[in-house]
Parts: sequence; C-alpha cells; structure tokens
Amino acid sequence: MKVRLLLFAVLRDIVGTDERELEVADGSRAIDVWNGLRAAHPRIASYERPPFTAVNQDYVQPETMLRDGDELAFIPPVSGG
Amino acid sequence: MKVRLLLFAVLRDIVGTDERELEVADGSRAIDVWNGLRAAHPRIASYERPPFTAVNQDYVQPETMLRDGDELAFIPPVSGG
Amino acid sequence: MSYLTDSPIDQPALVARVMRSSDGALALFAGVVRNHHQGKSVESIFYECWRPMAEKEMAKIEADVAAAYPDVAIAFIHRLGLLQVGEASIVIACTSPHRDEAFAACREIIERVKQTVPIWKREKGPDGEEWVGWQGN
Amino acid sequence: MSYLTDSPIDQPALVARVMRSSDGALALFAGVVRNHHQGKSVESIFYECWRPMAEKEMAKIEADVAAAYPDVAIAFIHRLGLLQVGEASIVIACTSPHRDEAFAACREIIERVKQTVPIWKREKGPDGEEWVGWQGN
Repeated sequence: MKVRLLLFAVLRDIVGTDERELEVADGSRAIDVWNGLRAAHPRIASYERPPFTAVNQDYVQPETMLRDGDELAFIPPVSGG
Repeated sequence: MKVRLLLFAVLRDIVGTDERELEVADGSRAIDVWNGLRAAHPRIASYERPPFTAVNQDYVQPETMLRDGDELAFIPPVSGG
Repeated sequence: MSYLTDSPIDQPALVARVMRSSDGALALFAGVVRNHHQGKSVESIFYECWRPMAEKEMAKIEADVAAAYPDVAIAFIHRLGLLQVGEASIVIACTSPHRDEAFAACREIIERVKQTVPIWKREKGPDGEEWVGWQGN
Repeated sequence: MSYLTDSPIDQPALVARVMRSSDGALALFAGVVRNHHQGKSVESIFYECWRPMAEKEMAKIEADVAAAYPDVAIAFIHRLGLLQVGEASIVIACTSPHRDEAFAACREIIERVKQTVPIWKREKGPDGEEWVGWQGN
C-alpha cells in the first residue's frame, strides 16, 4: 500500500526531503517507517521513537497502524509562540 | 491644634464637604475625628471605624495620634482599575 | 511620568515605553467600562481620584512589583473623568525576556491597584447615578 | 478566519474582533522576537509552519479554551516567515466581563500553542542559522 510521508523543519533538513511517496507492506506501523529513516540517517539513528507523529493531521502514537493513502508526518518538537 | 480633613467620593457626598480645617484637642486620634462625623451624619453613624484612613497620604490605623498640621483623609473603599 | 490621565489611554505609546529588544513577552491588561454591573445596566462611569495619594500608591506598586520581578519592564496608567462603555479605564503593560514574569507582574499590578489606589467610580445607568461599592447606610 | 498570517500582526484589529460592550477586561499576550536565546545573540527568526495541521490544532485550542471559559471572547494569530527582533510572532487577545477568566484563557492559549502547534523556528545570529530545540544528534 502507499502512504505519503511529510517531514518538516530540522527533520526535513536531516532526511533531505519534505515529502515522499512510500510503498509500505500491509500491516506497517508509523514506527516502521521511522525505523527505515533511522537506518539511513545517522543524526536520528539513536532515536528509537520519533519526536512526534501525525497521521492525517492528528497526533498519534508511533505504533499506529497505517492504511493505504495515509498522510504520515514526523514532527520535530514544536517551537512556535 | 489644627488638622486638615479631606473627604472623597461617597463620603464627601454624605458629609457634604470635601475639605475642612478642624481644631482638635492635643492627643486626638483619627478615630476621634471619625466619631465626630458619625455623630452628625446618620448614614455613617453605624460604622465604628472608617473604611480607610490616611494621614499625610499614607494609609494608617484609625487609632493613629494626630499632630498639628496633619492632613487626615477618610477614604471609602476604592473601586478603581 | 504620571500614572494618571484625563485623556483616552494611548495603548501603543504605553507599550512602546516598556518594549526592549531583550523582551520576548508582552503581557497587557486593560480594564474597560462594561455595559452592566451586578445586574444593572451601565451607560458611563465617572472616575474620581485623590491624585497626589494615587500617584504615590501607584509609584509604590510599581517599585514593589519591579523589585519582585527584576526582569520586567512596567508601565501603567489610569484614566479619570467620564468614560463611556468600551473605553479603557486602566492599561497595564509588562514586558520581560520570558512570559511567566510578564504575566505575573501584570496580574499583581491590577490586583494591587484595585486594593489601594484612591480612585472611586460613580456609575450612570438608565435609573440614575450611584457610587459603586460602599455607600454608608 | 485563519490563525496564521505572513504579514505583521494588526493588534488593534485583533482586539476589535473580541471586544464586546459587556466586557470589562482585556488580557493580551504578545510573543516577540528577542535579541538573545540561551546566551546567544539573535538577529532574526524564521518561522516555518505546517499550515493545515497548525490551523486544525489552533482551532482545537480555541474550542477547548472557549468551552473551559464560556464568558471569554478569544482571538489569536501566529505570524510566519522571517521576523526581526522586536516583531510579534503571536498575539492573543481575550476579553471577558471579569478579569480572572480573561487572564486564565490567555495564559492557557499560549501554553497550548507552544505544546502542539506545528511551528518551528530557525534562529539567525552572528554565527549563522540554526533550528531551535531538538536537532537530532
């Protein structure tokens, strides 16, 4: 199935992309996608969990199961205000 | 000795004067002046103590002794802000 | 600088007095004449003041709050005379590098003004005028 | 009405949106770019935002705070893009018949914005630019 991955701010800079279509196995969870990123990017390799995770613009736990067409975002700690 | 009595807002309206020179006996306290006002003005007769008392623009207890030349004010509860 | 004015309060000018380039937070409070009080309709409020003592009390408040929150810059002003519904009677502006102290200082100033500054209001409504609060018997 | 803007925040317009004739209190907070952060000099801050989710989170905050303080009228807006020292990044205006709720609502909004709204800042100083806070390893 397909999910759209969004990355912002420092995470986008680390991974080098702001948006990516991913083909993931049925039954994949958000954390599985994160683990894929960790394997490729040393600056986040030591983070077993992403700072924040959103699916379809709602904060969720990284163990959330993904569904086809989901919009998955990994979000650095926010610093607005 | 002489003191200057100041009254404000509702107290001025009740007593009918905003400022008055008073001749008081040596050893008089602020509360003695208040008791004089109470005797003459039914709307404050039941108040054994003035709402607030200031001598020379500082809040004081009504038992404060007066000195010649003092500026004595009886102050209704404030309602600014 | 006086803490009292007979004119509409210039809020941007008040804020400009406290804003420093090291400040990350502005907490501002405005007291405004509202159209009701304890169930009664209000059209306007007249603010009477004992000016010399009010200036003294407000200076004391500023000094105390500045001592309690040394990083906060403080400006506040109370308007006197006749105010219509919607007009500000007091504006307090506090700035600080961080927001906690700015909020706390702003709050403390309005509480203390309401406790000790010799200002009294007389409300005017459809049924006439009356001093607010204590009125004797 | 959007909670986000790319232009300088019009504070009087924001206040005008919440001011009702029944309000006796306005509590306003502004977050401002300051010239320092954790001991470092700051010249400007770039605010990046994930707009659709930020709008959603801010609407959630407004709804929750409005439910907690039903007498309070609420308006707040966050600015995005490049801001210089002294410019406001966020302004929150809360009005209410009485001041307690206006202060409390204003405070709660800024705390919640800082916790959940997807906005990130990149500070620029004499030594270059850097994202604030978490940066990976």
